[in-house]
Amino acid sequence: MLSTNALAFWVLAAITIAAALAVVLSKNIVHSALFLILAFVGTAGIYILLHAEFLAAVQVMVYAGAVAVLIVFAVMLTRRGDIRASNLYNSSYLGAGIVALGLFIATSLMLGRMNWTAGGGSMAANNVEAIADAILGRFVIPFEVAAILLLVAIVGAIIVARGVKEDR
Amino acid sequence: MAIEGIFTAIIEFCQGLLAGTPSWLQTLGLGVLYLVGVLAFVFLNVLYLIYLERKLSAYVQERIGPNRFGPHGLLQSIADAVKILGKEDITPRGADKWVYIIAPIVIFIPATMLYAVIPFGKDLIAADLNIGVFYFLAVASTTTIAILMGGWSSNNKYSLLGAMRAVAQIISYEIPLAFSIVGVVMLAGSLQTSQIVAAQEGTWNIVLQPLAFIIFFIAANAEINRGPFDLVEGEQEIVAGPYVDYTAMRFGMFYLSEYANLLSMSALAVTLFLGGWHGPWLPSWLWFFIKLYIMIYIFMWVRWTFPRIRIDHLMGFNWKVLLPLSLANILVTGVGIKIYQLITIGRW
Amino acid sequence: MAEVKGELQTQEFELNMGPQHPSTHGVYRARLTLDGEKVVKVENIIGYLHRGIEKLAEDRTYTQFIPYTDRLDYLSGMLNNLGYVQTVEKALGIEVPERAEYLRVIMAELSRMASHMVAIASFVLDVSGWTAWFPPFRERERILDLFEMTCGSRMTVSYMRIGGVAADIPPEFLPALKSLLDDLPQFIEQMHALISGNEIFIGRCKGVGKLDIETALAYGVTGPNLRASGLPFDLRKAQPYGCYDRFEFDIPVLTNGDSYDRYLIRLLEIEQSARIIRQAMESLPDGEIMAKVPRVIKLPPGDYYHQIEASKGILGFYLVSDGGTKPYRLHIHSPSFVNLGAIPKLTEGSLIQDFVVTFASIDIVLGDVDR
Amino acid sequence: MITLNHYLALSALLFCIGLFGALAKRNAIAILMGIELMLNAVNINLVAFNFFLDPSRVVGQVFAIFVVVVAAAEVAVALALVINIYRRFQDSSVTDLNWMKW
Amino acid sequence: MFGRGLIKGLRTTWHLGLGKAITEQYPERRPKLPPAFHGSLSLDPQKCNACGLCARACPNNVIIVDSERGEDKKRYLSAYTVKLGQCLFCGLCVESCPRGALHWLPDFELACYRFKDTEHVLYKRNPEGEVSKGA
Repeated sequence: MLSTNALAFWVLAAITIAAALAVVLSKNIVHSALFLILAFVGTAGIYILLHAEFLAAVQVMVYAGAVAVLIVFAVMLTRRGDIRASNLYNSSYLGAGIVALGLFIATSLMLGRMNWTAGGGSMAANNVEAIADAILGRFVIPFEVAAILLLVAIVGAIIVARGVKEDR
Repeated sequence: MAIEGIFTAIIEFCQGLLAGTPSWLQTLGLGVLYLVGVLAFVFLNVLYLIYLERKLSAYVQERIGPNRFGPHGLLQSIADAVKILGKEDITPRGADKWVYIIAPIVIFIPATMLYAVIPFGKDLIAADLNIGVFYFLAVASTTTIAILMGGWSSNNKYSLLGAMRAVAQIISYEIPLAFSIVGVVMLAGSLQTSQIVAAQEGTWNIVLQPLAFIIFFIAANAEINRGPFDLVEGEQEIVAGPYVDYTAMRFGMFYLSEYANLLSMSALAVTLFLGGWHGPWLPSWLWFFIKLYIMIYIFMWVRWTFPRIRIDHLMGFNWKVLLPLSLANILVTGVGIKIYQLITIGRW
Repeated sequence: MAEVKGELQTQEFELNMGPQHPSTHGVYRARLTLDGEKVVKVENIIGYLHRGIEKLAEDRTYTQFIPYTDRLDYLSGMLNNLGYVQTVEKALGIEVPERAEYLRVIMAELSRMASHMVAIASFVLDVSGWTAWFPPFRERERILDLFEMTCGSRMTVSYMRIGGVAADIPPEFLPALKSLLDDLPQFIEQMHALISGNEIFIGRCKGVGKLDIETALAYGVTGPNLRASGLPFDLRKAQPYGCYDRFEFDIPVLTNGDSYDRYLIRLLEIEQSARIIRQAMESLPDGEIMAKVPRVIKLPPGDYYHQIEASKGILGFYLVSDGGTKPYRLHIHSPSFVNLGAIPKLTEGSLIQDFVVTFASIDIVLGDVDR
Repeated sequence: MITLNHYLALSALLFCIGLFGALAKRNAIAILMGIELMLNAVNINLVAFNFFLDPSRVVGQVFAIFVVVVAAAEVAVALALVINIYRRFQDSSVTDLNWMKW
Repeated sequence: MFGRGLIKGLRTTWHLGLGKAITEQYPERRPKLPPAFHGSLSLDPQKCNACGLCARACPNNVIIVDSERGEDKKRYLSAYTVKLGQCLFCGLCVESCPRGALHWLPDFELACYRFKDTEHVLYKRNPEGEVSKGA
């Protein structure tokens, strides 16, 4: 008899993996992006199983927007060709497959041998406050750095995308 | 009061029926109950929202509005629903078939999930999540994807334009929407909707956060593609935007989801700013409904008064006006809370 | 390597707007080349409403052609009637009775008001001001009621006759007209409150589709569109026909030449038309409504041209006669057709939404364009 | 009973799929998607470790949030680069981007 | 600026919303049509002498006047048909009638299912020679 938790885990894991595979294997870039959303939603579900509701909401919110933008770009930039064959493999896909498979086998082997020791304690029921305390307390400097990183990234992205105007 | 607890009694009754069964069955049973309840609520309300919208627009425009089917045309929406079910279901050639078919279903998923965190009355909340408001925003943001799916898969230039607009508009306006809520969250000290409502027992947040309410209202209008911000449909420019090629029930699903979003957004506004279910004399859920419909009325009133905004003004207004204002609001709220604390308890 | 441009560029694509589109005012079609939301190129495609009216004229007697002129610019049937019958009268040298002249002026100005109201209403509708559509149409309905009680039809009036008008006004006409004119300020007030003062509307229209005088003249744009660009040119003043020289009125002029001014000038012209009608109403003489006209009208051989200020600009009729009972050739210089020519020039480089706004502000009627 | 290893295995699988996508795809946007998948796998790892090994503190979740932030920044910059590439080559395929030989 | 126009607009729509509807409920409330309304044509066969002026005045050849010569060598009307499907409702025929036999009826509900029903026979003489009024 499966517990509710275990059932949810297996369902979500299956959805996530299947969606991720579809992202990689789909030949249509827009389909890939749509499956990516499914993978993200599955991941968000896994976060909820791990009592990280806040992170799950962040995941959905940020990635829904991000992926939507990705799709827009995908559509815009592949308008010229056939959308049904817009997401093809490059010449080194065989090598890539071997590398990925090898990495997976290696990690699985290692995982089987690991013996984790739990640190004890239990998770607070309302961990939103704990996250807030952590971000604005212990991790305030990384938080600010991340903010600056975002700002720099936005400015950089705008400059790169628009291009610097030549002197007239 | 007996009417007060009518819905909680129903839920308790259903829970009693499920008592003794395995836990997963209880979860599933309650989930199904939630889904049935929400769907019934959404469909009933939406049918009458459509009627209400048509009637209100008619009154504003010195017309009579639907009045043929049923007394005062009260059954008009049902007739329309039957009609739309009987229409030919068209899938355009060249459309991305699966995406095209799934899009109207996908748009309904967030529309129904949103109601989980709305406290409809005292103890009348499906899932009192600790991230309530944030959950609402996160789920609401996925509507973009469904619109984008519909717009792209129809393989129509008008719908593609509409889908692009949807992405630009909804993603941009999410930011001031979220930031306007931050003030409320700071006052309540929690993201939990039930606690936000509890914090408004004395004064409603609209009094404490008038600017946030205005920003919220504008951004919400843009989020649900209504009123002066209905660029996604943009009937005069891009005909019906992403819905151009949809017919029959698929179009009906989009149409319903628009009103479902209006309903949920108004419910959120009531929860956050209008004191939720608080109110004297009447049962709490009735108060919630009264406020909900006042809010919806304002949304409709605005829609039938204003012309559509231009796309570059839309973006400029968001980034240059709403966003700084909402940030300023957060700052003022923070300073205000600290000053209040200084006055009342004598320390920061 | 492709050239790097300063602006962000994406693939351009063609969008076919019309003939079935909510804001192409009939069956106009534009082939737009778009770069995202930006309009790069506009191509007018017309002809979807071509009925061959000019050719039909060659098979109709001069009187029989009057009903067809209603169907040119079907929003201002009276003005088309007037232009045509005055052309024939000019060719024959017929003196029209006083009362008929005054009735013609009243009807023509009412027609101009009705046409402008439709222009305003559809313009407002094209910026999605659903509610503001109703006041103009409400008032227009009353004008059409006036037409209906006089000549039996609302839009295709066929009221003017060669040498006069078809019917005298019924007794209830003048009181109804007076109450209509008295309610006009309220209507204009409502429009200002609903839409002209609305910030969103101003943002949509101010500076959109700017037309300067030189371009307007180069394209031959006339009527309110020209006056909105700053040139006070109105045939009723510049080259008075009928009995327009007896009335006192102003030519409203605005200077910006953008869509907002083109909207506003129509409201101002409605006011001026009301002024003319009031004067004509007060000094309406009694008497005949038809001049003595031969039963069979034959024009002496030659060619005749007459133009009037229609609601959308200069409406000209060019008649060639071979001496028979039917025109040898009739050419209609229609304002909508000429004004439409300026659309690509005005809209290239603007947004798709601006295209709709500019197109609506130019105010064309496809029946007038395609003839 | 679902243990930490289950989550880690899931995460590893997701990571490898993402890696394969990032390595084997021709389209720059598809590569971006692969990278997003990998980052997600990492996040699952972080949250799972947090939940099973040190639940009293939320360091893993906080770290995951930082990862999301960085991912967002990365997407913005990467898309800008893709636009620039597209503008130059009228194509978003990375296989042609070989003008920088050393 | 700053939303004053917006608020003014909201106020206007509020007042409009409280006002009375100006539209009419058509089948229940019949429109009051003026007597001059150009609806359908009607003919007074007693006055008509089948001169055919109306048919000639018509721009679209809508009117067909059939006449016969009687024993007294006078022309009289045998049938009068109006192809309303092509009618412009301009009224030139009514004006052209020297005897006032033709006039308008304010009947505007002329929609019919078949195209041939748009041909209105205003008068048809029975073979027996009796005078009867057509549709």
